[in-house]
This record gives sequence, C-alpha cells and structure tokens, in this order.
Amino acid sequence: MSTSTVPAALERPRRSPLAYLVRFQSLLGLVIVIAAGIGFSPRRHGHILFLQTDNVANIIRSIAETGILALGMTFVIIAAGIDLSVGAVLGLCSVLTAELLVNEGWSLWTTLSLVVATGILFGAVQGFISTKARIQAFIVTLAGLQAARGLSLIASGNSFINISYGAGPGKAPVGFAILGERIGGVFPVATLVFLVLAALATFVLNNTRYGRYVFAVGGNEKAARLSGIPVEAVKISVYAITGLMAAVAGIVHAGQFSFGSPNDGTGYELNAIAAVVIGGTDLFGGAGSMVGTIAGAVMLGALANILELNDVSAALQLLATGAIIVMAAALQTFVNSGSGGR
Amino acid sequence: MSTSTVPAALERPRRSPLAYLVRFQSLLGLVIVIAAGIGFSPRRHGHILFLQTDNVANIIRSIAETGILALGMTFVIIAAGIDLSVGAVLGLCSVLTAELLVNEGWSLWTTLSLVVATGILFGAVQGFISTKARIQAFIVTLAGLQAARGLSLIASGNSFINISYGAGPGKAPVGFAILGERIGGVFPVATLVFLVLAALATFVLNNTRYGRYVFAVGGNEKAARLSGIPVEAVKISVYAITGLMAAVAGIVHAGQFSFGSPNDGTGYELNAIAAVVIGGTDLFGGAGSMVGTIAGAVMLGALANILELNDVSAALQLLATGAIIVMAAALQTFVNSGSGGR
Amino acid sequence: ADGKPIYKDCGPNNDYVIGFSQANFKEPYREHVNHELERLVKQYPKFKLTIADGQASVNTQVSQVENFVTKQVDLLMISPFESAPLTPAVTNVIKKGIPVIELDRKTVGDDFTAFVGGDNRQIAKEAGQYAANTLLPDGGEVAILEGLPSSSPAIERLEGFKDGLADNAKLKLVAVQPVDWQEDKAVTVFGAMLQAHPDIKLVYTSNDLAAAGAYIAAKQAEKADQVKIIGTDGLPGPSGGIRSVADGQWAATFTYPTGAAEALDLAKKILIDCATSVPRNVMVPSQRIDQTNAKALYDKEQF
Amino acid sequence: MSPALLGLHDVQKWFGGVHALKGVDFTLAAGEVHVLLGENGAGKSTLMGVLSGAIVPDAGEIRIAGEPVRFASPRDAHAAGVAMIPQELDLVPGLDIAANLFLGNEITGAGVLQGRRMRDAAQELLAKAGVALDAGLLVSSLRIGERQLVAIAKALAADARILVMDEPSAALSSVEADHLMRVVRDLKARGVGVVYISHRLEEVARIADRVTVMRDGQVVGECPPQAPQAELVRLLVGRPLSDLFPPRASRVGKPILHLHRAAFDPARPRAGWQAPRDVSLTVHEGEIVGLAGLMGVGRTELLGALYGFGAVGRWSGTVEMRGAAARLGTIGAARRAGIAYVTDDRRGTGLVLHHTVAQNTLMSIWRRVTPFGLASRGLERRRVAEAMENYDVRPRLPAAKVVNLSGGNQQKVVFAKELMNGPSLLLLDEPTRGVDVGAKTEIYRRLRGLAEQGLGVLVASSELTELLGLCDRIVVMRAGRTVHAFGADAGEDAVRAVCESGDEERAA
Ligand SMILES: Nc1ncnc2c1ncn2[C@@H]1O[C@H](COP(=O)(O)OP(=O)(O)OP(=O)(O)O)[C@@H](O)[C@H]1O
Ligand SMILES: Nc1ncnc2c1ncn2[C@@H]1O[C@H](COP(=O)(O)OP(=O)(O)OP(=O)(O)O)[C@@H](O)[C@H]1O
Ligand SMILES: [Mg+2]
Ligand SMILES: [Mg+2]
Repeated sequence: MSTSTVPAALERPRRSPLAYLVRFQSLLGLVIVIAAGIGFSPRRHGHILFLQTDNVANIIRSIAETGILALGMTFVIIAAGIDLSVGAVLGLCSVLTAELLVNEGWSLWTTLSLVVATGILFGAVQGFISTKARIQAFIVTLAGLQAARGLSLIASGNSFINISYGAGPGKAPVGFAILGERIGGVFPVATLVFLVLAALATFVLNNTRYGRYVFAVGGNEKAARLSGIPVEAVKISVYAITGLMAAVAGIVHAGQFSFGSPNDGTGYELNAIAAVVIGGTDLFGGAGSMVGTIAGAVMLGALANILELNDVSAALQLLATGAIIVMAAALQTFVNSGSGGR
Repeated sequence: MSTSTVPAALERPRRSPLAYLVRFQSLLGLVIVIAAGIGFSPRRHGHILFLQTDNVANIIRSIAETGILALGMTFVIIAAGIDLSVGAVLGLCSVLTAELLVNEGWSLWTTLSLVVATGILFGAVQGFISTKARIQAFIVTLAGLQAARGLSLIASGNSFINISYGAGPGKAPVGFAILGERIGGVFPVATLVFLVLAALATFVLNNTRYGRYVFAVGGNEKAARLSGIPVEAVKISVYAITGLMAAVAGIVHAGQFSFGSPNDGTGYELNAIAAVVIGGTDLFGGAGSMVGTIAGAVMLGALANILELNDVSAALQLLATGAIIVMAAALQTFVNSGSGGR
Repeated sequence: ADGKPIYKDCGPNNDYVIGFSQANFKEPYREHVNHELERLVKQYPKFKLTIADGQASVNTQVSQVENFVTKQVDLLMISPFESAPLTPAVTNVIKKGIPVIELDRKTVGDDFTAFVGGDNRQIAKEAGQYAANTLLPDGGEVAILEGLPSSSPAIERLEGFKDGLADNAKLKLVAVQPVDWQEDKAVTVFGAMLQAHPDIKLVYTSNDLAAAGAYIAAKQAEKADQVKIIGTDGLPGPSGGIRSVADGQWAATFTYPTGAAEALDLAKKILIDCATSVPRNVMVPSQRIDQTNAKALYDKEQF
Repeated sequence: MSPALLGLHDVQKWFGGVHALKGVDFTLAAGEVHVLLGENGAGKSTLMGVLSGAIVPDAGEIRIAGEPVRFASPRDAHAAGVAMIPQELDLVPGLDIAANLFLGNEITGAGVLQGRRMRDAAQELLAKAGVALDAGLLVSSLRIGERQLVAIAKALAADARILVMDEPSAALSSVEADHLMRVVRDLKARGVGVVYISHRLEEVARIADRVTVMRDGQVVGECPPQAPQAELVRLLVGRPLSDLFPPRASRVGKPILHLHRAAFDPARPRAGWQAPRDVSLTVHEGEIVGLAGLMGVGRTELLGALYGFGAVGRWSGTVEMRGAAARLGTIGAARRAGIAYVTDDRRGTGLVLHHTVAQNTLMSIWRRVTPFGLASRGLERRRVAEAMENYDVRPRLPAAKVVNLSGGNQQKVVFAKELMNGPSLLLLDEPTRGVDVGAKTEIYRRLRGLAEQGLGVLVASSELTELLGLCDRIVVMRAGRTVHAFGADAGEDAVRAVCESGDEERAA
C-alpha cells in the first residue's frame, strides 16, 4: 500500500532495491501463481499445457470482463468509494445491446453509443446520490445493483436474448461478432479491448491531473476540498467511470457470447473488487495502483485455470482459491511492511 | 477562571430534543416502511393484510436468519472490519448440522456444540489472519467465503441433505423440529432465537467493557492502544462473534427448513451488511447502534413483504427495493446532519 | 454416415477421459445428475469422468470447455447454463474432432454429436393439464413459484404450465412470483401469497426445492390440506421429491430425467464401439409421480 | 543518595533510515517538573514514546525508582505508574468525554458499565483540570482546544507517579494555559514527577525545576530554569538567534479585505459552532492582522466562514475584497478572490497523513504543475524540492510519509502547500502550533517578507506573545463579535484584560 500512493516518479531520485521491489509488489502474487502454474501444470509429450498458446489465450479471454470492471473499480476504491452495481450494470448493458441490435434493429454505432451513455449515466447518478445526499456508497450501489437488475428484466421482457448475425430484421450486424473472434486464431478480441482500456486507465491514473485528484480525494476528502480540489465532481466522476467500464464489459459480454441476459454478471463485482484489492489497493482509499489491479485480475484467471487443468475437484478448487488469495495478499503486506506501510 | 469554556459547554446540552430524535434516527427508515406498508397494503373486508398477525409473523420469521447474521456484523463493522464469509459459514453450519444429525446420528447437543464451535473457530481464524498478517478483512473473508463453500461441499458430499425426524438411523431427534414451529401457532421460534440474541448483543455492545473496546478500536485504533486496550484480541474476537452468529443462523436454517445445503446463505452477507448500514452504522467504523441494525433488518423484511403482498412484478420489486433503501438512508443522513454528526 | 467412426482414436482397448461441464452445482437436480453419472460410470472400467462446476456463469463454463480441450479429453458431455453463449465453445470442440454429448439443454445449431434430455415445456404442460383436469376439475385459484426469472428453464416451465392450465377455464391464475429455485425464498414468498390470496387451491413450483418451501409456508399458514402442491424434478432418495409425494405433502411432482444412463451408453457406442453414427436426439420421457405410484417408486429404489 | 524516580540510559531508536534517538540519558526526580525542549524532529516525542511504552527502543534501559523495567506496550507503562498526554491528541471521536476519560479502566459493577458513576467521576476530573464541559458530550463535537483539555483530564485520571505532557499548552489560550500551570504545580506538590515538553519558552520560567534541551536525537545540554530566553534559544537552535520577530510593516497599501458589521448565518446552525455575529475589521496589503480571544470565541469560525469551510451559509453586512463587494462563502469563491487558508487541525483537515510530503505539498497547485491536465514529473519534483528547501522541511525526503514527520515539520508542509499558490490574502489559524522557535522565526520572517510584497495576513492565535510580536494590529473577539482593536504598540496585559473581560465596547 505504501508506495503505490507515491506517483512512482516522485521517489525516483532515490530508489533503494527494496523500494524497487516494493514498487512491483503488486505483481508478486501473479509471479508466484504463474510459477506454481508452470510447476504443477500437467504435461503432454514434454509440452507444458499451462504455457501452450491456446491455454494462455483462454486465460486472458476469461478475465477480459472482470478485468474491465476492475479497472473502473480501482478509481472508485482509490477515491475511498465502492461500487457493488457493476455486475448488474454489465447485465443490463448486455441486455440493452442485444435488445437494440436484435429486436429494435438499431445500427451498431447508435446502439453502442446509447449503451455506453446508459452505463455512464447510471454510474453518475449513483455517484451523485451518494455524494449529494451523503449516503454511504455501499448502500447506494447495493440499491443500484437491484435497480439495474430490475431495469434489465424490463428491457428484456423477463427473458434472455440470443443474438444472431446477418442482414434484415431480428439479425445483428455481422461486424459485432468480432468481439467473439480471436486475432490470428489466437489473441481474443475481448482481451484486446481490455488491454486498450487498461493502458488508458493506467495513464489517466498515473499521469494526469485527474488521477492526482482521485488520490487526494480518497486520501483525505476535507484536505482535498480545502486545497481547492473539486471533490464532489471527482467523486461523481469515478462512478461514471465504473459505469462506463461496466457498459463496455456488457457490450463485450454480449459480443463474445452473442447473448444478453439480466442474470449475467451476477457476483462479478466481488471478483472485480478482489482483483483490485489483491493488486494492493487500499479499501480505505488514497492508495492503490492500476498495474496491481491488472496483475490481480490475471492472477485470479491463471489460478482458476491451473486448478482445472489438474482436475482439482470443485470443493478443493474453492479451498485452494481461498488459500492462495490470502497467501498472495499476505506476501504483499509482508513486502510492504518493510517500507513502513500503514 | 475556567468559566471561559462554559459558554461552549452550554451551547451543547446533552439531551436536546434533536439529539434525542437522532438517537433513534435508525428507527426512522423502519417507521416509514411500516407506514408505507399500511398505506399500500391490500385489504380484505376492511382488514389490513399487512398488519394481520399471520403476516407480521411471516415477516419476522423471514428476517430471523439475516437478522442474526447482522447482529454479529454490527460488531465487526463498528470495529472497522467487514465479514463477507457469514453467508457461506451459514451454509457450512446448516450442512454440518444436517450431516451430523441425520447421517452420523450424533445427539442433538453434541451436534449443536460442535457446529457452534466450528463457526467460532472459523471466524476467529479469519480474524487472526487478517490481524496478524495485516491483510484487509475484505480479502481474508472473501477467501473465507470460498473456503467455507468448499468445506460444505466436502462435508455434504456435494449434495443437499433433508432432515426427517423420528427415532432410529437417518432420523434427527424430534426436538430439533421446534425451530420450524410457531409458539401458539403464531410466534416463530426462529424469531425468538433472533430476539434473544439481539437483546444479548445490544447489552454487550452498550453496557460492557468489551463493547466500549469495540467502539474504541474502530474509532481510533492508536488511541485504543495507548489506553492499554488489547487491540488485537478485540479485533480477532469480533470475527469470532460473527462466526458464532453465522453458526447459530445455520442451525436455525437447518431447523426451520429441515434442510442443509452447501449453497444456502448465498448472498446473505450483503443483506446482513445492508441491514447494519441502513441501521446507521458507519462502514468506516467507530460508530453504530445495535438497535439500528435490528430496525434495519426488520425494515428490509417488511419491505419485501409489502411488495409481495401487492403481487408486484419481479422487476418492479427490484426497482422499488433499491429506491426505498436509498430514501431511508437519505432521510437518516438528513436527520443526522442536523446535529453536526460527520 | 460415411463409414468413418465418429471418434478417430476409438476402440475397445483404450482408456478414455470424459469431461462433463455441469452448468452449476447449485441446484439439487444438477447434484443428482452428477451423482447418477458418477454412479453409472463405474460400469465402464475404460471411462474416467471429470466434472467441472460452471458456477452458473457462462463465462466460467466457456473457460471450462476450453480447458477440457486443452486437457484433450476424448469426449465432452455438457449441460449448458444457457444455449447461445456456449455454442461457439462447443462448436470449437467438435472442430477439434472431439465428440460432444449435450444433456438437458441443446446449443444453437447442429455442432453437437448427440442430445439427451427432456422437454421442459412439455413436462410443465403436462403438469398444467394434470392440475386442470385431475386435481382441480371444478376450478379454483392457482399460483406459480417461478425459478430464476429470464433463465431458460424457468421461462419454459412457466409458459408450459400456463398452456396446460388453459384446458380448464374455471382455473384462475392469481399470482406468479420468482423464487430463484430457492427453498427459503419460496417459504417467504408463498407465505405472503397465502396472505394476499387465502383461497389458493394449488401452487406449481419450477423445482422440488421451491415445492418443499411452499409446503412449509402452507403448513405454517395452517393451509397444508387446502393447498395442492406440484413440484418438478422428482428426485429420488430420502431428500428427494418422490418421498415428499409419498408422504402426502405434495400432490405430485414431475421427474425431469437426468439422461445419465443414456448419455453414458452413447459414449460407449462412440468411443468403444467406434459407432459411425448415433441418434442425434434422445428424448427421455418425464414421469408423473403422484399418490398412485409415489410409495411404490420410493420403496423400490430403497433396494 | 536515593535513586531518581525515573532514569533513561543510552536510549536508541531507529525509524527505517532515521536515527531518531542517538543514545539519550534522561532523569526525573519525584516532585520535579522537568522541561524538555528541542527543535521539531529533535526526538522529544520519540523519547517520551519510549517511556510510555508506545515505542519499543532499539537499545538502552529504563529504570523506575532504580528498578530496570521493560515496556512492551502502553499497558505495561500504565501499570508502572507512567501516564502520558500524547502530542497528537488521541481520543476516540465516537465516544463521549466520560468514556474517553475512563477508556481502558472503565468502572464496572458485575461486569456492567456504570455509566452514571463514570459520568459523575468524569465531571469531577474535568473540574480538576479546569474544564467546564459536560462529560456526556461526544469528543467529535469538541474544539481542538477542548480536546486538549480533555486529554489533560484523562492523564490526571490515571493518577500516575510519572506524568508526561507532550506540548499540552499548544492549543490553549491564556486562561486555560494559566490553569494548566496551576494543575502542574499541585501535581508537583503531590510528589508527581512531570516531564513537560513545550515550544512556548515563556512557560519555562513559570514552572520548570530543570530544563533539558535536545537536538538531532541527542541531549545537547541542561540549563537553569531562570536562564534568559536568548540562552535557551541558542541551545535549541545551535546558534544565537538575533531576534524572534521581524520588524513591522514599513508601509501598508490599499485594503484587501474589509468587513463592517458583517455577520454570517449558517444554513444549518451547529451546536458549538460560534458563528461570526458582528465583525468589523480591515486587512491592508502588507499588513498582518491578529485575531485574539479566549477559546471558542469564534476566530476559527470567522476564518472558516471567510474561506467557505466548516459551514455553508450567507454573509450579511459589508464584505469587500479590494474595495468591491465580494460574495464569499464557498471555497471556490475564496480561492478565486486570492484567499488561502491554513487550518488549525493539520492532521484532520490540513494534510493527507498517509500520502508523501511531495503529494501534500503539491495538493493545492496540481493545476499549475499539470499542463494540459497532464502530470509532469520534472515540474512536480522541482516545485517540491524548492518548497522543502524554502520551508526547511526535515528530513528532506519528498517520498517520506507525512504521518512520520514530527509535528512541527508537518506544519511546515501545510504552509508550503498553501503558499505555493501565491495568494493575496492569507488566513492563518494557529499557524505555529507545535512549531519550534527556529521554525517560528523562519515562518514569521517569511510572512513578513510576503507581506512586504503586498500580501495581507489575518492570523488567529492562542499565543498572545506571538500576536503581540508579529502583528501590526490585533483585533479581539468575544462570542462571535470583534470587540476591540489594538495597534502594534499594544501591551500584553491590556490585550489580555480585554480578552478576559466581559464588557462590550465596540471595535474601533
Ligand atoms: N513512526 C516514525 N517513522 C519514521 N520516522 C519517524 C517516526 N516517528 C518519528 N520519526 C522521526 O523521528 C524524528 C523525531 O521525531 P519526534 O516526533 O520525536 O520529534 P519531536 O522532538 O517530537 O518534534 P516536535 O517538536 O515537532 O514534536 C523525526 O525526524 C521524525 O521524522
Ligand atoms: N461543535 C463543534 N463541532 C465540530 N467542530 C468544532 C466544534 N466547535 C469547534 N469546532 C472546530 O474545532 C476547531 C478547533 O477549535 P479551536 O480550538 O481553534 O477553538 P479556538 O480557536 O480556541 O476558539 P476560536 O477559534 O473559535 O476562537 C475549529 O476548527 C472549530 O471550528
Ligand atoms: Mg513531538
Ligand atoms: Mg481556533
């Protein structure tokens, strides 16, 4: 937690090896899991299955959606907030996308822009309520979760929507199918979307005024306000960001599964938050790193994969996941404590 | 001499009417919902269905389990922690109870004591890890959630267990069935358990040294330590309490549904936390009230009931729930802010 | 068929790994399917079965299908959580030359080797007709406890039952509420229903758990005799619905067949007998469990 | 001779790279008041932390009445009869005063808390410490000053053999300070050994039996309590300091802030928030105006209301900036009008404790160091280095967490942060609370320098000597009103008299 608060460069002038290690503490858990993955991976005539291109591709595909959610979540949590609605909003947006493309016959671009707008609006409204009415974000977004599910049931008419491609009514533009494709038969487009957004989010958080504001607001709201930082605007905006990310994730979901359902995305919020916190972001706000979040997301995906490759039973998978998450976190705090973390 | 400070003191009488109202602000949401319930309740030849004895009994029965969980959760949250594992531990304990009574043929008391012990131990271990290894409780208990589910899958052999009563193998002692009964055909035994625990919890939190310590640790850990309070012990103990409550809730669950399933209790943690926060407890710790929690739990139950009585569609139920929760919370903060609470 | 065996590495002497991707481990019905498969596979010494929990998430289940490919299983059995989302993944499995047997729910299109299962809509319709013609010939108020809204089995069973009810105009459907397959929710929801509609004569539930919940609620409202309960799944064993009917708690339940035996038999044909073709659609009929046959069935299976 | 009540021998403490205590010896006799002086960061609080069990030393031994002891936690220290008033008041905001006073040794009967008994006992303790506060009040509703008094009462509650007071008077105004002196004297009379840390040198002569001065984690000397201040200062700073206060304004310019019969009515009046009711004062360019008054008279609130912090509401009466009517009341408006504000609660509202010195310093000027909204590390690093240099923040580590800085250095960071914006009017609330003499003179000189360049300063302080030495004019407040204005030549007694008197003459 400690150094992630320091916009890295500010401590560049004096980098002790420890400080250096600490800067990458968030990657530690990932490294371990990957090492373990290689170690325990089943092999077939010499090949390490875990490292096979296809398998790696599968891993990064599987984390695309929660990864995207986690990016937005990082902003909110650093700003000392929380957003439980992202999973439901993902569902809502996947339904909307399917509904508009298939049943309403909208064009691809109008659809996407409307869905994204919806996500942003939904998030912003939650932010607005919790900021203006001073209600804990946990409550507002828990209510938002319910509302989003309700809306998606209405939008879908209590049903799920299959997307079939082609021209004419009831069919979605073929172009949309690309989200399910793999570039060169290998690299999943969904993951590409995640990576682009990840780069963007990392840049915004670490290299812009806005990013600095987010840290300040999360660190000490009053102090930030006294220093002339537009605290309320920042707080509202971070929820707009999670809303945006949830919308994109919903579109990706609809695209890669040709499907929209009000039930999809259930529980994703916990995975997203887990990725963020495992990445070393402090739930009390003011400290965190985007790189850590990305590492956290990949780690969770790799973990699930290696367990399945080894035919670990569902029960043991749950136990192992729990254990390993804790160990990864413990390791991080251990490394941190070396540098006087809180 | 010291008169100079008197004005300040006089400006802030301890028992102003406002302060008085504020002390009960947590009941506000409840009052509103009940008023709404009466207002919108369907009537049959003049009778307000919402207020019928049976219906009230149904409501208080429906909240028994989340209510019990919320009691423990209040301690943890006031101590600036969080416990996401309670739902899963409830499931684990319901499975254990069923398994031991039915398949292992243990006696009632040995079973109950073992199950309770399990719950306490599970909680304490989580508290120990997050305190000693200084890992955020969110992560530890999220892992704990997974672990508990895994354990219950193992304990149950991946299947749910029905409890049938009687003598002989494969049957549970008849006495256990009482948890599903209603005293005088009206008052649910499950609710009775809840009320007894609620009274106990309220007493401990408000009238014992331990309760004080919980507030102190959550309010200002450093101050608590400087005052010679065993901070770590307190932090660990609150998780033991949630574990205990989850165990009892699991037993009640098994009892009133004659049923134990690894998946039961899924998502209960969110309801429990919601009850606590709606009750006016601060997620950042240091402030909260048990009465508020109880009110919050009842409010959520009454809310669901009134919507069901009116055959509101699933979608609208979700929307309404969201809206009303936010309104209740908003009202509380409004009343609060009048008294310069943070 | 062009004489080529469906699976190229088939033959009586090899050992085979069968991967089963189960939609989720939440519903007792699915637990039952798993147990059936695990029990019956013992009769095939050459088969090794591994089951993965899709955790009711299409994303997770897709990953698991992909992982089965990585692990190069010889045959994939799958019970898709939802059809469309799993289709591309399953198609990919077929492309890799791995046979696919689908249970309970088909994927979209023809990219599967065989399907074994029942017909939700049909089963629910029979339930509706049974209610309309046998249980409530002179009409009365009816309620439905739906599964998880907008999931396909919930939708199909809801609509099927409504179709069935149409047989009897005197029936009045007064309340429909979702209980997400859960017993505890069923108790609360049906409790409220009985308050709002004290004259409910019959309740149809989309699965046995909900039926069990409905019974508890009815009993607590002291209306256990007035309300006839119809379940779905008809699971065997002391925890199953058949017993509840035998005990007279429910009026009836409709078995939703697991198709485990049929599926394994197909697997044997494909892998061991090197079949060149197998029937694409194996429909396993549902059976009505009511007062007439419940006891017999229950005692029978307690070998 | 009988062994000293307390003896610390060769105590060492490292914090990461910082060698905070380099082998310190310290003794205390029963019934003695031992004043501990030292620059910010000298190691005073650390040393006392070791004594009170809050900090475990890396080396050295503690003897109480000759017996060597080990304190693993504050609990052990309590048991050994050591009580401490920490520098950073550590009270639990969510609990009431009584609960805080008895925290850790509650009065219980059969395991049940005796709320009433504790409240009554608490009320007595408060009276003993000269605090007329209701023991049932939530600590979160108390002023800093009041919290300070509660902390003192809490220490008395422990009735210990050894009492450590770490800057107990920092937040007190004359009356409370006087009373504190009295409290210390009768503790002394009761044979309690008192360690008294302060940056207010004038207090030394009033209570000290012995004076020890620390610098850079070492004891640099003892001196008799009657030693002239100049001597103390020399020991403290390590070099003779010509004079504490810079010369007054040579010439004042046009008025910047002008209030005439101005009143502020908050949208939601808060109990204990003393709204400005009738305020008349003017701050000119190049002028430093002081706000004097007893605790709770509304100085903090006046500054807050001008800056738009603490309460939302509207100003009535004449409120002018640079001769034009100004609509103050929001932070945005204040900053646009060129107003900067240093709060009196650096930990609560001044700093982000768990952020670095760099982050805190830049907080109010991100706009300036992020061209086109993009962060420029180079720019950031330069501005931070320059600020740490100007305000002599120690240690010079931009990446150090503010929470680990000594109190005084924290205050310097707050200053740097606010002044980087080049404001035209500066509002200061208790600007030198907990700042050592050296740093104070620096701050005074810098303020004067800025004033010379046309900055106007309005400063509220509980330290009368500071106001008298620094300000061109002093305005006295009482109950939200400005009651009198003194010129630069005002005498201390005159000002004190007005502060403490009850009658209501109008401000000039
Ligand atoms: N927890 C800590 N971690 C790292 N460094 C610390 C910590 N606490 C104190 N220090 C450093 O130790 C030195 C002594 O600090 P200390 O608080 O004892 O000074 P002080 O004499 O009390 O100063 P002041 O008069 O401003 O209170 C300072 O350099 C400070 O930065
Ligand atoms: N009832 C209250 N609730 C919250 N904060 C308060 C309350 N009363 C005062 N404060 C704030 O506590 C801080 C410290 O007050 P402080 O000790 O500076 O009072 P003072 O300076 O002695 O008197 P004043 O500044 O009013 O002349 C100030 O910011 C003040 O606004
Ligand atoms: Mg100090
Ligand atoms: Mg003040």
